[in-house]
Formats: sequence, structure tokens, C-alpha cells
Amino acid sequence: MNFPWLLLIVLTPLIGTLLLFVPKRFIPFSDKQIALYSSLITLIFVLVVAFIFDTSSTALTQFDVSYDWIPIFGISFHLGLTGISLVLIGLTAVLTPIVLLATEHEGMKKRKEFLMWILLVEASALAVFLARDLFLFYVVFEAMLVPIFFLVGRFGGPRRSAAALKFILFGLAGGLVMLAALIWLYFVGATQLGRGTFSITALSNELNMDVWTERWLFLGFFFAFALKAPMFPGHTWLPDTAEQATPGTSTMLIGILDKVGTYGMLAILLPIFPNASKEFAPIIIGLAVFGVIYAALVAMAQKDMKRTFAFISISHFGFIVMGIFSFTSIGMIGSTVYMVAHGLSTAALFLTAGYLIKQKDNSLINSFGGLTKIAPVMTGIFLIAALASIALPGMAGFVGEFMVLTGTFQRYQIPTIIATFGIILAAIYMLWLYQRVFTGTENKETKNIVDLNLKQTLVLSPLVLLTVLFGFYPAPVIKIAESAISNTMLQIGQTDPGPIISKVETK
Amino acid sequence: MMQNVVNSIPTPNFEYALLSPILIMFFAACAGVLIEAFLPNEKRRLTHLLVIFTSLLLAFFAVILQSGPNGRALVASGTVALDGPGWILQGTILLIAAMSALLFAESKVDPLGDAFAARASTLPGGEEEKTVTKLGWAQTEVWPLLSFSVTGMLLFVTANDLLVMFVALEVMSLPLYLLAGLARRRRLLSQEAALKYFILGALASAILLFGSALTYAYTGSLEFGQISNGISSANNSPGLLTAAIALVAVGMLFKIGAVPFHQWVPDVYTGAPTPVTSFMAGAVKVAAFGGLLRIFYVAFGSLVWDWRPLIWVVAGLTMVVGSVIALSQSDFKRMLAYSSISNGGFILVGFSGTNRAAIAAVLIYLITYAFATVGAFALITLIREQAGESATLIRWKGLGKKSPLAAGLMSLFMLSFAGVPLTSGFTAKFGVFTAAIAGGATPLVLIGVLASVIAAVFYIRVIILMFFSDPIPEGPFVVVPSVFTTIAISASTVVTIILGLFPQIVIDLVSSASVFLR
Amino acid sequence: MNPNAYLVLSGIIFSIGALGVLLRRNAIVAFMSVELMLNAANLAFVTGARVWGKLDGQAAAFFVMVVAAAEVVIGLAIIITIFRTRNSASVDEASLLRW
Amino acid sequence: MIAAIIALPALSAAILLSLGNRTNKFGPWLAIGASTGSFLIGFWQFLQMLSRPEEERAVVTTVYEWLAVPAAGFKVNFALQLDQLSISFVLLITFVGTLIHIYSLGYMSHDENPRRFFAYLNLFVAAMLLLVLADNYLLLYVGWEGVGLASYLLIGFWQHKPSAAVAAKKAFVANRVGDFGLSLAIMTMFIVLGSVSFSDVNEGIKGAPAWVSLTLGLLLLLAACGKSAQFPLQSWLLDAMEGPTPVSALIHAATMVTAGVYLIVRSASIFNASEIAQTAVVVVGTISLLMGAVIAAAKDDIKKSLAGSTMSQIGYMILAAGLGPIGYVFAILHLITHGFFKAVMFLGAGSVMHATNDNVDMRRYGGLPKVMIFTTITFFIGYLAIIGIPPFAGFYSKDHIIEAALSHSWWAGAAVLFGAGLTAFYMTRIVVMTFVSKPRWEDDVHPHESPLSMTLPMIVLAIGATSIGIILTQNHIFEHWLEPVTGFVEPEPPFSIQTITIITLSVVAIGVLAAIWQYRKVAKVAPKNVSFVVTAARKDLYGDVMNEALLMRPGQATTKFLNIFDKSVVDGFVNGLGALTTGISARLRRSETGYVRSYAMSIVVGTAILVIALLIVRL
Repeated sequence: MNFPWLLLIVLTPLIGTLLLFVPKRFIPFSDKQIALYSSLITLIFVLVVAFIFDTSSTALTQFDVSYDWIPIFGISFHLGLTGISLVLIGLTAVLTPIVLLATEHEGMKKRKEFLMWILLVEASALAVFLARDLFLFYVVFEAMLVPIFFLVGRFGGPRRSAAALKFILFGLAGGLVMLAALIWLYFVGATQLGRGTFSITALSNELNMDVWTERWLFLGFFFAFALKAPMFPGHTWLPDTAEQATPGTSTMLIGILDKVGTYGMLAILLPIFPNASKEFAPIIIGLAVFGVIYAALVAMAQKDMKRTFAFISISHFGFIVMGIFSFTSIGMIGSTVYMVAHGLSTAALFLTAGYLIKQKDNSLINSFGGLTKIAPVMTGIFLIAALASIALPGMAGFVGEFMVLTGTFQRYQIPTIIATFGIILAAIYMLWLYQRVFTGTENKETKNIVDLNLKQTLVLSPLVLLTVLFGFYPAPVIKIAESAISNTMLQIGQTDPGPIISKVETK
Repeated sequence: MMQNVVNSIPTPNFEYALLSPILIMFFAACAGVLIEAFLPNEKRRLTHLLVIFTSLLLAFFAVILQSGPNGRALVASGTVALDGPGWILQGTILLIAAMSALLFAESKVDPLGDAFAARASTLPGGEEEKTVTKLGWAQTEVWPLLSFSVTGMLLFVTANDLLVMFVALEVMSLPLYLLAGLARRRRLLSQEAALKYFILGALASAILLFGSALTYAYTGSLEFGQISNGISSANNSPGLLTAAIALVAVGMLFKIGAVPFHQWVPDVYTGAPTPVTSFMAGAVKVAAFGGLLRIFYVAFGSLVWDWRPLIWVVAGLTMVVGSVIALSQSDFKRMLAYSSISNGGFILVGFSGTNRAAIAAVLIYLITYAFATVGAFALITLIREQAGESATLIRWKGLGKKSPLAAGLMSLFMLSFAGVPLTSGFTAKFGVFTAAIAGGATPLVLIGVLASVIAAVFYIRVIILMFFSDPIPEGPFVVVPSVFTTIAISASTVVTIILGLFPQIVIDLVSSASVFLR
Repeated sequence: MNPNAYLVLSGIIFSIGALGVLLRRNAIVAFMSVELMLNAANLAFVTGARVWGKLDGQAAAFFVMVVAAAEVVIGLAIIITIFRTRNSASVDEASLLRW
Repeated sequence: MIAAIIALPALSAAILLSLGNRTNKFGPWLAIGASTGSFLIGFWQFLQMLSRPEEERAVVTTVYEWLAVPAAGFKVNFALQLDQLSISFVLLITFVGTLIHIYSLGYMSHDENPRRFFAYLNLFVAAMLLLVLADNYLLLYVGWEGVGLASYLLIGFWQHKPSAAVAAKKAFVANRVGDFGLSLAIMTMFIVLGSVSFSDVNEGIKGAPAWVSLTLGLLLLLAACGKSAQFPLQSWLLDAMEGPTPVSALIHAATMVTAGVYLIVRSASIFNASEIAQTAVVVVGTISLLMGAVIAAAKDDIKKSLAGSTMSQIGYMILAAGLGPIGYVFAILHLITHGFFKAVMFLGAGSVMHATNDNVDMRRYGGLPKVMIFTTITFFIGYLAIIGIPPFAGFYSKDHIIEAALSHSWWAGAAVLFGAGLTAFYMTRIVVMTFVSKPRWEDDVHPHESPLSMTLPMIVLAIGATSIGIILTQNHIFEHWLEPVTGFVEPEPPFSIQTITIITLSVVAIGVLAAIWQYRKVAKVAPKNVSFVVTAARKDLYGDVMNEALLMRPGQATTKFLNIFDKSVVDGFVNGLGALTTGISARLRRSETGYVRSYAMSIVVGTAILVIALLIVRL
């Protein structure tokens, strides 16, 4: 086994969490610094791994570390890096320090606790993206509900309790159904392979299930992932949660954790259940497209900024799911890029709006207005985030969205056309929101809003820079994702459809 | 003829060494009675403590020393089966009993003394009660009662004979009836609990006994192995056998609080002194399930296809009804009682597995659940108001602010009950679901999933109350316990976390010892 | 010997006992009904012993009697405390714990 | 080097925006410098291109690989194509752009934040250059949305005015409708032809079945309609006049709105392959040119009137582009001349507004030649150019379009001729109301000539508007210049060219005279009792009303309904499940009566049921 980079990546935030509770006398840093430094060290490790990562390798995973955990069930603590995981742990490692920096802790009573939960979210997100053992994946998938639950319930708005309860119940409902499917899958594997295993690689490469088993298992897993992502009609927890949670929490939740749902579809559903995936793909595409339009329309009717963002995200998750189930390289790579872009833009939206909301303690759209003159920097960054979110060309979101649409268009023309209407709706909901919150004349409520200071601007700037960078130069993300997607395409036995014209000619 | 009959009774052969855990506890109980009789009031408590903890420890070491491969045998002329599951159950019961004993011993949290009435014979609220309370008297009979009960449990889980099982059941239960009625505060409720528990318990024992009698009449034997053989060879009157099985099952299902024989559980758990409740929810549950396992897999093992559908229905009902009713509870102890019922249902799900897997899964569930539940009840004893324990949920608002540690640990147990991964509760759920799916009971697992989601609501609501709400004025406070309760809570916490993170420990232990001797 | 008659009789006694528990309010009477059920079991045990020509059924009956005696001790203790508190032995009056 | 044309203004915009107020002092100068630099590089490239033989003039420079999924045969380069068509645009954009930068120096001098304005202008120039220089549709799309963004930012530049913010949003959304078409077109190109670069598409479309070119043609037309404010997506342009006047001149007259024309001409091979698509283009152009003219004739707001005129003039270009190889060159020619004369008129209008405290109501102008002579003269040159009086620029381009239209069909020809008359009418109306008539100023208004920074660009543009037509049409220079890119076929009108010119000029004369007669006296307040046509035209021919009735109202109703649906049905289902469970729980709880005998009852009954059930199972 080579140097356990991945273990290091997962452990660093955990160690940071522990250090938070070391008494002050023994440690020369404040709790804020501990949290920040451990997340930065994690980022450095991730960058190192990204540089060593071999995009030309055809191996399913790299940097594998594996320890026996529950050998009797063939369960191991197995971490491995695929291209998709790399992209997503990169996102996680970038967003966490930004959230830590952007969430202003001055005068915050429960600061240490907040830092602890955020670090735990980071650790679990990293672990879930790196898990190559389905049991480990499941365990972290469920366990990460807890830190977010506390983040929502301890630090949110007035109705945070109900929101937290709803959040965790949806999570548990999905997770428990998945648990049943997981165990069933284990026995299918044990019967067929002669050894019980939860290894994702083994399950996807060696298993041949009979049709109905595969269908049921697929549905069990899909249920969990669709609730997590979230897809219509299992989405209603997200607006409630986002409305009540603090912007930092929402960033971690929507920016990172919800990606676990789409990651699961891409990295687990497709390879393990290729046939069922193919069978259900048209239905799922339909659901995703419906979600794109539906959530966009509902977003327009929201009165609360954070709720609006939540619905926008639901709409975007529709795009991501579409790309995944398009079974084309372009679509799936597009989805991966989209996940990154969505993470960055959502973070920018929530955090920028967070600075605003914090000053008024209120996130109702109508209570703002006329901020362009009072807070030009905030306006500017928000606008960029908004444009990134609606996939303006030149932003990372565009690359993702266009690739998703193109990839899906290769197989499903009509649904794609409908989904493309989403880009019009996106302009409407986002600019209308921007118009109501930022433009117009200032009123007496917004008069004393303070603009972002230099530190805050600098904290948010990496998000903007990365969005633009990946908009114009997405090659790193695409290359890394491609190394994994080509394997996925092999696993599901799909090839990309070529141009229609050349097909005609060859006939 | 008489001669023949006498000769047909073999001279009993007792393997005293192997039976030593049971005997140790039995002697401890007898010693307790003697202490009551001969020692002056002020010396009793300390002596009792010394005796009980020494004996529990000794018994536990005896279990450990003898539970190796050489220690597996049918002893006492085949009436006691010391096999893998038997040893594990004995060990678990001793540990849980020790933890409950620690709670019994706690006298610091209540300014009036320990959890038990100063003199059970006094009238609640009467002058005499006040006097004896002021004098600092204590009803130290709880210790021999506890020892007797533990003795009964140890025998119960290893009993390989219907009659021994019945006697063990009574030895286990009779002290509990008394213990349930000994609460120092809210004595009216406590006495009511004792009465209910006693009448219903006696009824259930009678049903069990009648079932045993019918089984005997049908198979001609009381010993499990021979019953099993008798069932396979006999071909007459299966109706009688069926009734016998059903009656025996009811007797056992009553003890584990399965629906529809569960109704005593909430009342008794609520009314009994909390240390006793923890003992009932922990040790009694382990013992009852141990007995149920043995009867169903050894005595009625060949009829598995008959009783399994029955268990499915009961398991489903128990999980759903327990969880659903728990939703609307306002008293925490009562909620935990329903949770205990619901958890019983989950354990029953494990019964749908094949022999080994089912036994292992059930054992794992029992161990994890017993530790967590004792921990939860132990925490209840710390959350108090002027008038005693404060179990009204709504008053727990903001407890997390007053005592993050207590509230945090309570949350841990709640998450464990809810089956969140990385806690022992998840290990347990995973185990029974795995066993059930392997046994083809996927629909039951789906019902279990549904019940888990419902159950999660009330567990998580406790966390929400404690952590996400602001404290109410004059709400309960958390007292700092003595070393006794601290040890109990720490042990539960450690077990809950360790078995969540490294379930292999318990899985190895259990799966190496999941075969019943017959 | 055909044991059926005895078993049916024991069943009848058992049922009477059960009905007694259900119908009688007085705790003592309810408890006596339980004793009746135990005795029904005794009859079944003895019948079994006779059918199979074994002694252990008869021995069981003795055990049951002893246990029943122990149960009486405990039961009366509980019933008396409750009676002293409430001045009534009615099981229906003890219904504070519910829902 | 080509990339530098785009990079200069882009970099300048990035600096000005990211460094914020620190750049206030030199910001405008940096912006002007960047724009000028772009122009100089562009001009140098133009000279180099001229020095090359005709077949080597088009050059593609690949800057880097932008999007590539080799496995799927998907590859889009960040590549710039410099050919005769794109260099024409580069020159127009950077030249007019630079002039308008300079103009803005004066125009925005009183604004509190000219630095941001210049940054946006630079951003626009960069995006527009990317649009015309891209060598593939996807990169073009980046520029396409980029100019939309810049347009959005500049229309809404005075964001504290709610009307400006609304207009900006409307413009962006209407553009997005067009973008919808463009993105679908690009996706179709990829899945059908396997590539989105201009050269591959041109090549591939030849062998493609008819539905491909038809689909692509219609989708691209939709895109063009959105960007160029053509029917039915025209309504945003008039509202866009909320932006500062230099913006109206540069973006909403000279360059951005003409991008649709560029797109159609650039996609010549697609349209050539589909007659239906071409006809659709002509129809859209015709409708727009008439609609725009009618609207322009009824507005009292000088900028809106000019905006209507822009829509109408772009209608000409679109119509010409729809005519196929006979029209492409003239569409571009008209685009260039229009760029000059319309810019000069907008700048003139801006100058007038500058002088009258930002009043835009022509009914409160009049009598201006005495106080602002440069503005008057330059505006008048623009006027002569647009109505097509020789030798001014508009004459040459418009005349050719009329010829081409006549050789296409009688109705197109009639429409453009009628349009020419209307143009003459509304332009004369503007000139009369603004300049010639008696002063009707507001009380506190004291008009004065604008500073040199404003008049100078106007003068330069006026010179262009005077001369550029003659220069470009001498010896068919422009036809030959563009022919390698767009193809060219000499139009064969049914009448001789002289006849057409005479007819056109007479129609124009009628329009001019009618306007002079109509506006011999101008009221300070718009008359109320006017004909149905005027009422309709004042309301933009009910474009907004239609949008509201057909899209906004149903849309709002839908979103409201869906929001309620989401809350009560989707979420309600989940919450209902919760409530149901709680309800059942409350009921079930009552089964726990507290009576020991009822517990015993359930034990006994349970036992009975169990026994019976087991018996049934067994038997």
C-alpha cells in the first residue's frame, strides 16, 4: 500500500475537531484558527493528490487504502479515488475554509460547537466521496445527517427545530430504505460470488442480478439518492431547511452534502445496476426535466431569499440528474462539472446573501431594495454569483449546463428541449430576485446596510475566480472527470452516439 | 413397580463449577437475607454493596473463565444448557445487573437518599413515612431481591427444561414485582405498578405453565431436546401441540412486551423506581429474549415454519404499535417504555433468520440495546426537580444549555435507539435486518424501516427539545451523581460508541457462540 | 388411559381461572383465579405423567405448588400495601398510570 | 495577436471592476485606451489581411482547447477566426466603440460613478468582439450572452431607477428566449453534424437532409430575433432606452442589436440550404421593419422613436439577409452604414438631452440649431443618411436592399419601399420636432452646446455617415470583399436600377413632405384624440400588452398555483402523513386504559387469537 493520502485527507478535519477541545493552555491557537488551519491543511492534501492523480490511468481507483473493518461481512474501511471523487473532494476542501472564514464568529456564543460541526461535515463529506466500500458509504451517508441536523437546529432561524426534524427524517427515511436494499444486495452478492462483499468495485464488475432483483435494488438506492439530491417530489425538505439554516450551513448542505445524492447516482447506481438504470432512465429523465421547470417556476413565487435559492438548487439538481442518466460521456462529465459549478455558485449566493441577511436578521425579498449605491461590492459579487448560477457563458455553470444538455440531447431530444426552457426561467427568477433585493431606491430599512469589507470580499473572491476560471478553462475538471466517466461508460456498457449524419452515411 | 419408578430417576449430577455463576448469585442472595436478619441497620447498606458487587464480579469472572469451548455442556442432568448463547447471555445479564446495581446504590442524586422507599410498609404521605425518612432508614431488602432476580435470570437463559425455566422465571419475576413497588417518591404510582405487574405477570406465568403442561402431555418430556424429538416422532393430535406452543409463546412474549401483550410495560416502567426500570428494560429483556430464543430454536426448532409467520405478525405489530404510540407520549420514561416495546419488535425481526444468523443478530441487538437503555434510564435519574425526577418531556426544554454533557449523552443514546450509523444501535439494526433478509423476510424489514422512521421522530424530538429550545424558567436541573451512576453512564456510553465504531468485536464474540446445545 | 377427558377438564379449569382474572375486581379473587390456572396446569402435568408413565410430571406439580406458595407471599404483600394505601382491594381503582 | 483585440478591453474591464473605487481617477482613460488599442490592433490586422491574397485572408487562431471530450468526439476550441466578415465588424465595433467611449467622457462627467460605466462599456466591447471573432457557434454563444450581460448592466446602469432595473431584466429575458434557440441550434449541430465550428457546419450541412437546415435555420432566426429585437421579441428594445444614451448609441443601435444579422449572415450556408427558413427570415424582417417604423412615428420620446427606427432598420438588414446571396452583402453594408448614422443620431439625441436636463420629450424641444449648431448639423447628416438621400451612406445600402427585395418578390419589395416612406416620415418628424420647430422648452432649461469630448465623436461619425456609403460601394468593393465569406449574386430586379432609385426617392419625398405638413405646428402636450393606429403605435403596437396577456399573467398564475401546489400537495402529502401518524398515535394511546383487567383481557384475547391463528397455519 502506498502512502495513505486519502486517510490523511479524511482524518485531518477529524483531528481538527479533537484539537478544538484541547484546553487552551496546551495549544497556541484559538479555536477559529484550529478549524481554519485543519481545513486548509486538508485542502493542501487534496491539491497534492490532485497533482499526483493520473488522468491517463484506466484503473478504477487510485490511492487506495483499505483496512478490515467487519471482515465477517466482507466490510472494509476502503478509500479510493476516482475522478469524480477527486472533483468532489476538491469542491469540499475549497468550500469548507471559505465557509469557516465567511461565517463571522465574532460574538457568536456557540462558536466552538459551530466549528466542530462544520469540520465534521467536511470529514464526513470527504469520507463519503472517497468510500469504495458500500457499507462505509452508507454509514457515512447516514452519519453525516447528524452534524447538519445540529447545525440547522442549533444555529438557525425561529422555526429551525421543525426544519431540522424534517431534514433528518427525510434523510433517515431515504437511508433506511437504502439500508434494506444494501443488505439485500449483500446477499445477492454473497450467493453469486460465494463471498460476501460490499466492495463497490466488486459489486459493479462481477455481479449479474436477475431482472427484478436489480429493479428493486435500484429503486431502493435511487429513493435515498433522490431524496438527498433532492429531486421532485422528494424535495420539500430543502426549502424549509435552507430557509431556517444559517448561510454557512446551507452552503455546506446544498453546496456539498446534496451532491452525495447525485454522486451516488453516478458512482454507485449506474455501475452496480446498469440494466435497471437503463430501464428507468427515461422515467428519471422525465422526472428530472419536470423538476427543472417545476422548481424554477416555484422559485419565482417565493418571498424568502433563501427559499428561492433552495428551489433554484432543486432546479439545478434536475439538470445534474439529467446528465447522469443521459448515459453519454458528455452528459455525465457535464453533470460532474455542474456539481462543481453549482457548489461554487451556491456558496457565493448563500454567503453573500448571508452578509446581507445577517445585518437585517431577515431574508424576505421585499424587505430589501436599493442596495446598489450603499453596498456596491456586495451587489457586484452577488450579481456574479447570480449569473454563475444561471449558467452565463464564461462561468463554470455554463460549461456544465451546456454539456449536460448536449449529452442528454444526444439521446432524449424532446426532454432536453423542455429542459432548455429552464435557461429562460433561470434568467427570470434570478434577475427578478436581484432586481427586488438590490436595485431600486433605498428605503429606510436598508439605509444603514454596510457594504462588504475587504476581508469579506477576499474571502468570497476565490469562489468568483474559480467560477470564471472553470468557465473559460474547464479542462482540468473535465479531464479528471473523464478518467472516471470512461470507466463508468464501460461498466454500463454504453458508447457515445456519434453524429446522426455520419450514421446515415455508413448505412 | 415403585422400585422401577424410583430407579428410573437418575441420581442428579451437578457440575458445580460450571453452574458457579448461578450459585454465586444465589448464595449472595441468601447472604443478603442473612444480612437483613442479623446486621444492624446502619451497617447493612455497605455490607450489601460489598456482597452484591463482589458476587456480580465473581460470577462474571466465572462466566468468562468457563465459557471457553470446554465449558459448553448440558449440565444438571440435562436441565441446564451452558452453551455459547447461554454464556453470552449470562455475561450480559451480569454486566447489565451490575450497572443497574450501581444505580440502585446511588444515594447522592436525591437529597432524601436512594431511589427506594424508606419503609415500604408505611402509608404514602403518612406521618410514619416522614419519620422514617427523617431517620434515614433504607429498605435494604432491595439487594437480596436483586440478587435473587439475577439468579433467576442466569438460570432462565440457560434452562433447558420447561420446569426449570418456569421456576427460574418465577425466581426472576417475583423479586421484580416487589422492587417495582418500592419507589421512594410517587409511591402510589409505584404500588399500582407493582400490583399491575404482579397480576399480569402471574397470569402470564400461568399461561406459560399451562403451555408447558400441555407440551409435556404431548411429548412426555420437559427437556427441550427431548421435546424436539418428541414433536418430530409424534403424529397424533397436533392441535394440542399447537395450543401448547402458542401458550408457551404468549408467556414469553409477555415478558418481552410484544404487542398485544405489551400493555403492562408502559405502566410498570413509569411507576417503578427508575433504577428498577433500567434493570427491567435491560436485564429482564435480555433474559426474556434469551429464553424465547432457546425455546423456539431448541424445543420448537423443528416447527420453525409454523411459528415463524406468527413471529412475523407479532414483530410487525410490535414495531409499529410501539413506535406509533410512543409518538404521542409526553413523559420521557413512558416514551422509553414504548421505545422498549418497539425495540422488542425489532429484535423479533431477527427471529426470521436462519438459526445461527438469527441467534447472533438477536444477541447483538440485546447487548447493544441493554447497555444503551440502562444508560438512558441512568440519565433520567439525574434530571430532577424539587419533587424528584423530572420526566415530563416538555420541561426538558433547553436542557442542553444547562448541562451539555448530560443532554449530549442522552442525545447519543437517542441516536443509537434511532439506529443512526456509528452508534451501537445501527450495528444492532443492521444485524437483525441482515438476518431477516437472509431469511427471506424482506417485507418485514420494510415494515421495520417504516417503524424506524416513525421511531426516529420521537427520539429526535428529545434532542430538539434539549438542544434547540430555550430553557423554561424553573425547569429541571441536572445533579452531579456519585461515582456509582457515573460509572454506569460511562460504561453505557463507551459501549454504545465502541460497538458503533467497531462492531466486529461483538460480532466475533457472538458468532463464535451462536449454536445452542440440545 | 385416554388422557383427553383430563386435559379437557384442565382446560376448563384454566379457562375459568382466566375468566376470573378478567371478571373479578377484587385483587385477592383475581389472584386466586391465577392460582386456579396454576392448578389446571398441575392437572395437565399429572395427566401427562400418567400417560407417559413418568414421574417428572408429578414432580413438576410439586414444584408448581411451591412456586404458587411463593407467589402468594409476594402477591399478598403487594395487595396489602395497596389496600393499606387505598382502603380498597379493587384492581380497577388502581388506574392512575395510563395512556 | 488577434486574442489581444479581445483581451485588451476584457482586461481593462476586469481591472476596473475588481479594483473598484481605487481606479476612479484613471478608469475612464484606461477604458478609452483599451478600446483604442483594440481598434489599432484590429486596423493593423485589417491592413495585413489586405496585403494577403484573397484566398489566404481568412485566418483561424486556436488559443487553447476549451471543451473536449475525445471519447464522444466533442471538441470545442477557444479559437478566433479573422476573415473579411469578422474584420469588418471588428473595425466597426472598435471604431464606433472608441468614439462612444470618448463621448461618454463628457456625457457621464456628472455621474457619480463613471468608472463603472466605462468598465461595462469595455466589457461590452470585449464580448462583442468575441462574438464576431469566434470560430465556432459555442464560443460565439459566449460572446452572444456576454453582450447580453453588458447590455443588461448598462440598461440598468442607473439601478436606483426601478424602471431601468425592470427594463434591464426584460432585455435580458427576451435575449434569453433567443438564446434558447441558439443553444438548441448548437446542440442540434453537434448531435447531427458532430461539430459546432463554422467550417465543419458549413461543410456538413451540404450533405444533410432538408430538415436539418430548416430546424437550424428557424432556431437561429429565433436567436437573431431575441438579440436584434425583431418581431416577436421586439418589445425590450424600446424599454432599453432607460440606459444612458451612449449605451443606446453603441449597443442598441450600432453594434449589439445587429448581432442577429451577423448570425444569419455567418450561417449563410444553413439558410441557403433551406428556402423555408429564408422565407421566415424575410417575413420576420418585413414585419419588424414596418412595426418599428410605425412605432417610431408615434413616439414623443426621442430615444424611443430612434429605437423604433433601429428596430425598423434592423428589419431591413434581416430581410436582406433572408434574401440569400443577393442580400447578405447588403445586409452587412446597411449594418455598417446604419452603425454610423444611427450612432450619430443617438449621440445627437444624447447631446440634446444633456442640454435640456435629460428631458426626452420631443414636444419640449425645438429651436435648437441656434444654441447647439454642431449637434444640429451632425444630426441632420444622420437624418439625410437614414432616409436615403444620396450621397449619404444610407442611400447606397438601402437602395441595394430595395433592389434585392424587389428581385425576391413583389411583397418584400413593396414592404421595403413603404418602409422607406415611413422612415422618411418619422425621421422628418423627429428633426422637425427637435430642431426646426419653435422652442417649447421647460422653464428652467437653458440649452447649450455640449463639450468637445461629445461633439468630436459626433463630427467624426457624421463624416463617416456622409462618406462611407460612397467609399464602400465604389466599384463594388464591398461585394468583392465579402464574397469569399458570404457569397454574392447580383440581384436582378424587375426594373432598372435608375427606375428604382427614382421610385424610392419619390416615396421618401412624400414621407418627408407629409411629416412637414403634419408637424407644421407642434403641441407641447401630445394630442389625446388620435387615430387607432397612433394609439396602438404609442403602446408599441401592443407588444407589451400581448406579452403580459400571453406570458406574464399566465406565468404568474402558474407560479402562484405551483407554489401552493408545492406547499399543500407535495409537502402537504408528507406533512399529512405525519399528521395522520400522530392522529393514529393519539387514538392508539387510548387503548392503554390503565385498567389491569383490560390489559388481562388483551392478553387472553391475544392468546386465543394466537392459538387459533397457529391452528389455521398448521391445518
